[in-house]
Amino acid sequence: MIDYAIYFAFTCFGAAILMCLWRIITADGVGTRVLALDTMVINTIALMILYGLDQGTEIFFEAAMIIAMLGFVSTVAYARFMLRGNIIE
Amino acid sequence: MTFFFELLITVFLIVSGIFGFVGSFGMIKLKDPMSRLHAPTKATTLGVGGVLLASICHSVLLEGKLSLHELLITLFLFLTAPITALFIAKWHVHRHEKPSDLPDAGEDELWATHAVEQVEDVPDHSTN
Amino acid sequence: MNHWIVAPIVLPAILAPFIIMVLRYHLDLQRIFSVAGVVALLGIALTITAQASGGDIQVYELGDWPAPFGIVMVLDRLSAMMVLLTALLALPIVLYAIASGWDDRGKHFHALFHFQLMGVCGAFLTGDAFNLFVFFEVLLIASYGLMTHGGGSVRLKAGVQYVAYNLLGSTLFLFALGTLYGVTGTLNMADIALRVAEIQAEDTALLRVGAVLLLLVFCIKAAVLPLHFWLPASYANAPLPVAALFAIMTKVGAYSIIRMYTLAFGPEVEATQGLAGDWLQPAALVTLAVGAIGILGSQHIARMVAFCAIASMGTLLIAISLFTPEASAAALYYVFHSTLATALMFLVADLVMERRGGAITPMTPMAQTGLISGLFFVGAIAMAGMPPLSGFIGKLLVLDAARDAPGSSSVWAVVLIGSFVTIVGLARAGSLIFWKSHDAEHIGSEDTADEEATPLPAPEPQTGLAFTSVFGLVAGLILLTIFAGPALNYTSQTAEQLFTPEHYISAVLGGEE
Amino acid sequence: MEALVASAVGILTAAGIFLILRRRTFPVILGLSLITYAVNVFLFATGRLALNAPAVLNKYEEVPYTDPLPQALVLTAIVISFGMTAVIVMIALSAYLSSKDDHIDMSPQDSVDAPGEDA
Amino acid sequence: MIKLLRRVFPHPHLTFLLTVVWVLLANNGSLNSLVFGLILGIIIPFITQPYWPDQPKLRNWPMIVEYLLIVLWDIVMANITVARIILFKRDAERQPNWVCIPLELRTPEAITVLAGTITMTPGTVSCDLSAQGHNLLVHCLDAPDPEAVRDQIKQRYERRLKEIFE
Amino acid sequence: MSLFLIAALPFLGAVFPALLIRAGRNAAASAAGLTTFLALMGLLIHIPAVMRGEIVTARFDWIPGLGLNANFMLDGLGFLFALLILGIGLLIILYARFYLSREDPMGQFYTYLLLFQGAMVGIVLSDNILLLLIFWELTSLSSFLLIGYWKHLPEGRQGARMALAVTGGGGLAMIAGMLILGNIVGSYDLSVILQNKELIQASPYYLPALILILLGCFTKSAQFPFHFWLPHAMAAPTPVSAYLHSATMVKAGLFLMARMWPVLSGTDAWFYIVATTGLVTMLLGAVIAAFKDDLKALLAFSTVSHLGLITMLLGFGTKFAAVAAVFHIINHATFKAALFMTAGIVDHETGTRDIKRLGGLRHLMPVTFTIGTIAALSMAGLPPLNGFLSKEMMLEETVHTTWLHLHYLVPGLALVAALFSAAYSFRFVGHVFLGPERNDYPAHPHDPPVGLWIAPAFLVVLVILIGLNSAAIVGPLVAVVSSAVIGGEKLPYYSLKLWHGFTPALFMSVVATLGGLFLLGLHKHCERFWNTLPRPEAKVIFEALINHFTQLSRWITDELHNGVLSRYAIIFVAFTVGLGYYAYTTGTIGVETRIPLPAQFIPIIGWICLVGATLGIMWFHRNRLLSLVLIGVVGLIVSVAFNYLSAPDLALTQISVEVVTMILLLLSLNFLPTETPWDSSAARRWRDAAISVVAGIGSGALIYAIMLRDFAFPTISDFHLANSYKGGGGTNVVNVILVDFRGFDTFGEIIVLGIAALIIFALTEAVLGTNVRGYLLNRKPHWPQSGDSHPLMMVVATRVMMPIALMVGAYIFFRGHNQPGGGFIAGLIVAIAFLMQYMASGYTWAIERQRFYYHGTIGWGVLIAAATGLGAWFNERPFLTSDFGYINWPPLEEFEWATAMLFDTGVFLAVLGAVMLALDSLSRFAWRPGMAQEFPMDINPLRDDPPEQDEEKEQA
Ligand code: NA
Ligand code: NA
Repeated sequence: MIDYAIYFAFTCFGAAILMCLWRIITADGVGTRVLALDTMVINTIALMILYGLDQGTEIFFEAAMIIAMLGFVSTVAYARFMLRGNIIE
Repeated sequence: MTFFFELLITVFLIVSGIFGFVGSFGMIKLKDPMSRLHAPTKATTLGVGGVLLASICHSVLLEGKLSLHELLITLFLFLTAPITALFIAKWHVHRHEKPSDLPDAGEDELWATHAVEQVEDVPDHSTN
Repeated sequence: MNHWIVAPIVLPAILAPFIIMVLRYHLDLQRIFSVAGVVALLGIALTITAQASGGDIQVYELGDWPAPFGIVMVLDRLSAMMVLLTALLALPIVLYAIASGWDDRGKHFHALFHFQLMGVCGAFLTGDAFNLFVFFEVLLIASYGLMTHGGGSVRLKAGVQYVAYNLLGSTLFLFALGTLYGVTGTLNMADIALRVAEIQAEDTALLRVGAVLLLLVFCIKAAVLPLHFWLPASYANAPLPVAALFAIMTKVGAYSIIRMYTLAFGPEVEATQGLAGDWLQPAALVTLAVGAIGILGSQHIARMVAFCAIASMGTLLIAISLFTPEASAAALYYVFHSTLATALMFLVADLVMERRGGAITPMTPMAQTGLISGLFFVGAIAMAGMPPLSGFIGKLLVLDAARDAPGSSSVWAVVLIGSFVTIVGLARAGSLIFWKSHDAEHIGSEDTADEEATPLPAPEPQTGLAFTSVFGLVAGLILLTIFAGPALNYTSQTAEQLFTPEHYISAVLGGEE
Repeated sequence: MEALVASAVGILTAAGIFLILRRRTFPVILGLSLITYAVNVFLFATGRLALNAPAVLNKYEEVPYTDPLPQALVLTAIVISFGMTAVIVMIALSAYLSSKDDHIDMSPQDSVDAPGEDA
Repeated sequence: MIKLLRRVFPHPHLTFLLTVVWVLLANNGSLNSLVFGLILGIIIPFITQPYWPDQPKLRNWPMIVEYLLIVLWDIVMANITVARIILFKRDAERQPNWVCIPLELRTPEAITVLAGTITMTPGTVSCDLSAQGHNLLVHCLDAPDPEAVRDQIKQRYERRLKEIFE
Repeated sequence: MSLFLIAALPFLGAVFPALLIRAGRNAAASAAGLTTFLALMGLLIHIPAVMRGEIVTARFDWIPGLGLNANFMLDGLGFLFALLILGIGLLIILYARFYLSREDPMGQFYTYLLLFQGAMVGIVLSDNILLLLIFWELTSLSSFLLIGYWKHLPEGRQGARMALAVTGGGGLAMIAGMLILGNIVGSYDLSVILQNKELIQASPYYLPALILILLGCFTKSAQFPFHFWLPHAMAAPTPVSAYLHSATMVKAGLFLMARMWPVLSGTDAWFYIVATTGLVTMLLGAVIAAFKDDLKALLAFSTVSHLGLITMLLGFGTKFAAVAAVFHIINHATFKAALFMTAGIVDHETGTRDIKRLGGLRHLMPVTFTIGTIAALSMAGLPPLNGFLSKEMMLEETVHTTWLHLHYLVPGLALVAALFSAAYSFRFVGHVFLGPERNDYPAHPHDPPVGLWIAPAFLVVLVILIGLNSAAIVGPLVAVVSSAVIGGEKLPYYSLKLWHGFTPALFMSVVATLGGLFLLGLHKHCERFWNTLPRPEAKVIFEALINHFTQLSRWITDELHNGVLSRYAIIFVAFTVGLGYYAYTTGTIGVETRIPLPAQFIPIIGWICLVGATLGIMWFHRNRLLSLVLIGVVGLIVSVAFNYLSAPDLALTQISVEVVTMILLLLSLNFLPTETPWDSSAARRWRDAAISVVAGIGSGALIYAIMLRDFAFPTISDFHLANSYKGGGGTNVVNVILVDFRGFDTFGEIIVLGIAALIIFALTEAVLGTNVRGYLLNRKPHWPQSGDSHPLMMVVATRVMMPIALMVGAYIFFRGHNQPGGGFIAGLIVAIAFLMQYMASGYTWAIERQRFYYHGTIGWGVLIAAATGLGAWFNERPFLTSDFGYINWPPLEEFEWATAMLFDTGVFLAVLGAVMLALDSLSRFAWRPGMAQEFPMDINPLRDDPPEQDEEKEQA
């Protein structure tokens, strides 16, 4: 039962990631693209945890955690670049 | 008993899947940039949250070992997601909204993003 | 175990950070320590050369892990000799850099200088292919810093090209190492040699690809056509003392070719037949030709000397590409000569440029013309391989070694015509820069192509130290000529050692074959 | 799986080289970082692919381990290429600021006496 | 005594948080990780102290718990409503809207928590502060009646946060 | 005296003048003269031995490995030339002392002159052809210096360069020839080579060797068609011309032909090449000389002509001819040197060398007149002077020579040559000394001081004495030299008497003399006719040739290295791919031995993202910000892929490196254009795309082939897996490899990182030191900036995130040895944590609260790592040997310590310092005054209107 649920979740997040990619490539403004990247990162985290759950392994945890912790830094950097040009002022 | 645990986990997973999907789908479907901004919060909250809960329950209830470190990921996401959203929102306000389009900022007159003396002869956003 | 082997690497690796941390604000102390460090390095180099000259190969197992599982440094005649050459080169150059004040035109010159030495020595000593890559990167990145030392728009532009091109090279290096590891499952050079020799005849393709990619990487460093394009602009625009130091960098490439293609992919290894022999010699001939033409065609002294470097690398690689003991002996003798001669020419070029700019056009006389023109004359003789200096002996050695080789006639033709063009080019440049200057006001009919250029304000006369260091290089060339016999004797023994790789392998792997 | 990895390496390489062949510094830098990805994956893959076999020793049971050596090599490679990227970015930026021009090409005459200008 | 404690624990809450984080990281409740986490939990605040000049005092812990529960509940509910909007509502019918929320909160930390809460509950995103920080600009995915949103936010969240922080 | 010393003395002597010149011109001159004199004495000591026909030798093994040894030998031939070189050299030194003016740097002159002298002596004494080559090229170099001695004269420089090019080039050809010769014989020692006539002439390489060697000789001796450089070398001071271009250097070629005569001569090839060249040269030189108005030019071409004569004689290949050649060498040396000095005197006294402006000097300068006349008549070949004797022998020999069965060709042409040579000799006398005295000499001519005329006078005396009684004076010498030339064989019959009866040669002489006089009479008409003839000016041609070649090579060089990096890169890629393909196809590929893993759903998703992003970058690369976003996607996928493929360490590293790189690029992009303009044509882009695709296919195919095959041998990493815990004390094998098995790599790696940071720092300093600083202060942002640069929420979030990030960093660091993580990743995480702070509250605000200095951090990192390595030395272990153990402090469970952790600390610090220093330097570009803000956040309601109870908190 859990397996099917996991596969279902796989499919959902997989689709989600593809949609994010689609957005990144087709969006009209960098703002939306950054947003899509951010969302993609979040979906990726979910996928990694899922996969760890599926395989019963822990090796995905650190990566997922680091992504969750640092992922936003680059997003903020992009946004600051758009807002101020200089990201460290 | 195990069945109920498994059921619980399954529910978490399905919920997470749905919201994860909806989150990104929103970005495709919704037209105006500001509305798109709402989408990822679902992926962040119930999307990832569901998976993490499922993972925790799985280790605690089924494997019987206390493993809560998934909570950290939740913590980080809840700390960072609002900042991301804020910045992207500020970017939209900065790029697409004139002070007149926004509700009155009360005694402060301006919203922070607009509160800046404009530098002259700066090219308007050349890119994108 | 013999800690001397690793000393040439550890010494600069400790000295440079020390300079950065403690002496960052005291240029004088930096200079003192820097020179002291080079002198110490020279001492170490002499020691290990003495140890290696006996002919037994010593191995240093880093981290006490046996080869091939850990990284080893290997001290044989070749590596010792190259380290010695590095130290010998470094001393006059660091002195010159100090005397000319170049080290004060930007930050961290001495730290980068020693890091560069560390990289070079490491590349010469290591017995591990991937560790070789690491040291390549160390010396490269240090060279990036030295090359852009002091800034200046054109120099930086040249720097971008230099870095970009070499990053491509580093990438290729990784592709090559990956392929080799993917096939042989090892990184230790001796172990690679062992396994390459034993690989089945029906599965050689991937190994060959790896081997040839590796060769290409080394050819980039050695500035073999058509992979030499990084050199002219970067050497010509680098601070010339730095360019003088870079004379050893191209030799690292040459060294690596000799090392890998005698040890692992040697002439008699079936699996890698014809990878080097087939094309390296023609390429080397073209390199020499292009170098010589460049010398004649340059309008700027630094660029001209850069082409001198290319030409000498061409000659060197002609010798290497023969892959015979006597040819390699000749090559190794020539390595010494061309390194010192190239450095000498770069330093002389700097003396000129500091006084009247580098354009090869007549100008009003500069300070100390006589002395500088004399040095230029000596350097030119060395570069063109004219007697009585070591260049002529080196050239004779190469020609003599090539005599029964296939294509010997083309080798002779290119080498001799090449030196002819070089002579003409250098004579032309010399007479324009040093003699013509005497009547710059009434330019003669000759060389209509050379337009008049305005002289730079003559700088303060150089300190004696600058000239002393240049004379040091001259002395090196003279000694290399006088003691050509012993030197050739040493290089012959070295070549002998190279062409019996069994000893190296058994020394590294503890004679397990 | 192997096909995916190999094709990915190929595509990254191709894109990287294509960008390196551009005429401005920035795309060249992008190309370099792409080709760096390519070579890192390449080097990593020479240890052959394995799922759920991290080279972290398991004291309790006999489990398969992937080849750790290429991973260590790639780690070193990543670090080094990071340093290299930082340097070339900096040099490119300095070059642009000094000449207000981000063309990566230079004319042969650029060399004439340019080194004199800074002292 | 208090001063000494302050010296040792420049940020007691932070120390606590960090220790918890460490234990979670180590993912075992062993004494080792507890001790080690505590040690680091004491050291790190010393390093980061200068970056957090004036920290607020937290009062009223029960309120904090209550607040958390409410937020969680709201998140779940909001998720469902927003999901319905995205999936089934046509863009034409949807009424996105800006809402200005006048703030009584003054403490930066408090304002941050409020804004974060608003963002994390689907359907609303806090977009900007006013020039002196007396108002919060919120964007609603679908809000026919902005006032309602504003009142709800002030009632459910800001009131409680004020009790917690100020 | 040892031959070594004789050869070395001039070189030693060369040092003194340069040093002594401070002590005055006499000191320099006498030093030069003394050394030469000593050498000469040393030579004369050997007279008895040489006259006995013995060969004096001196050998020293210099480079046995090459066969290049300092072997010298002295036989008749060598003796004769050494005598000429040193003897005439001595006279020249004396002469030059008075000739050179005050302005001329005399020290230099004598130094160069002695260098040249030494080289010449070396040539004639060498018993090793490689050694001979060295001296040979040395003469080219030193003559280059001597000809260019008067740097202010363009002719001097041109002449010098031309001489160097021609003679030096010929020398290079000769190198090849000598090497071939040496390889035929198997030795480079002359004494050995001279014993192997048959072997050499039988070898297929005889002809090439002959031609190459003769090239050297002909260029040196100015034989047609290489005669053109010699007249231009006359730009040198007259002593030089007299010495190099009449007496010595130009005879080096003759010497070598004579030296090689025993083994090379006697074949048709030799005859037709050498004799013909000599004949043509003799004729041409004589004719041209007759119409030269510059005294020195006249003498120069006459020299060319006489050299041709000697060459022709050697070319005949008969012993008698060889004797004649030797004899003429002696005679020519005497009268020609005298003539040159005379010309020099005339030039010196009258201030002109132009015959047209001279004449009637016989009364004004009687001594000079006498000397000049005698010498000239000897050159014309009039009895009883020595010139007559050797010319007789020459003519005699030509009579017996047939050229392609033509009996009258050689004698006929020789006669014409003799006629013209008589003509110009008479002209030298008639148009300079005879005729009416004039009153328009540039100076007031009179006989010079004795110092100037003593030397030529001495020579002229020789001329006469030899003429009158050659047998007694030079007979023995000629004999011994000739026998040396013909290889010690029996001498032919010859007599050096004046009168041989009425031989054909005598008639020819008479005809030549009368014809010469006749020609001189008609000189005006002939000259008019001569001037109508087209005469190719060799110098112009040569210069044009060199210039065109220079232009051509400049064009080639600049076209080839046109500074277009993309072309360099394309060549690089194409070459690499080509060779890789070649290597592959020339090998054999084994069968696939591994079953590929199934491609699951998630990897495919990832693959699609990767490909999509990559193609996106190629497509959108003009939009730089967007391409950065896409790079971010690639990085994300790659790191997740690493994780998926069991490389957690790589994943962690990749992620954190990703973030830092991104920030780096954004920081720089702030100053760069945000758009890449279109500046390459569609065709170009397609070409690039094509080559890129090929390369991509190559790399992909390569890795695919590798992945589907097993290692050909067991991989060494099995050892690492087996020993990681036992020997390294860690369960994370990757980390143990990094800090232990291959710690040396890591050591180098952190140094690379440190250097990178240093470079960035140094460049920042360099660039900000220039006017760029001003540009940066005034530059406008890319687009309007928003307000609120340090938003409240970000600041507050960072206040919590940073400590946690540090915590995570610590965690990653400590577990690294046993679990994925380690110093490098930890360093990056901590760096990013501080970076967050920078971004939140601004650079200046954060830096004020910074508690560590980056240079120091890097330095400490490297030093700690090194110290860990050195620690091993103290317990007799190699560098970087690690150690570990376990600590047990109840109630805690036992925990591990490992020196590797200390090493990892070094890594951690180095990485942290490097990243921070790099970003810090970049941030300084954006610095502008007034950016320093006192508050962490722009908006803080608490600050503006604080609630009462918070008052004191604000103050604090
Ligand atoms: Na929300
Ligand atoms: Na690690």
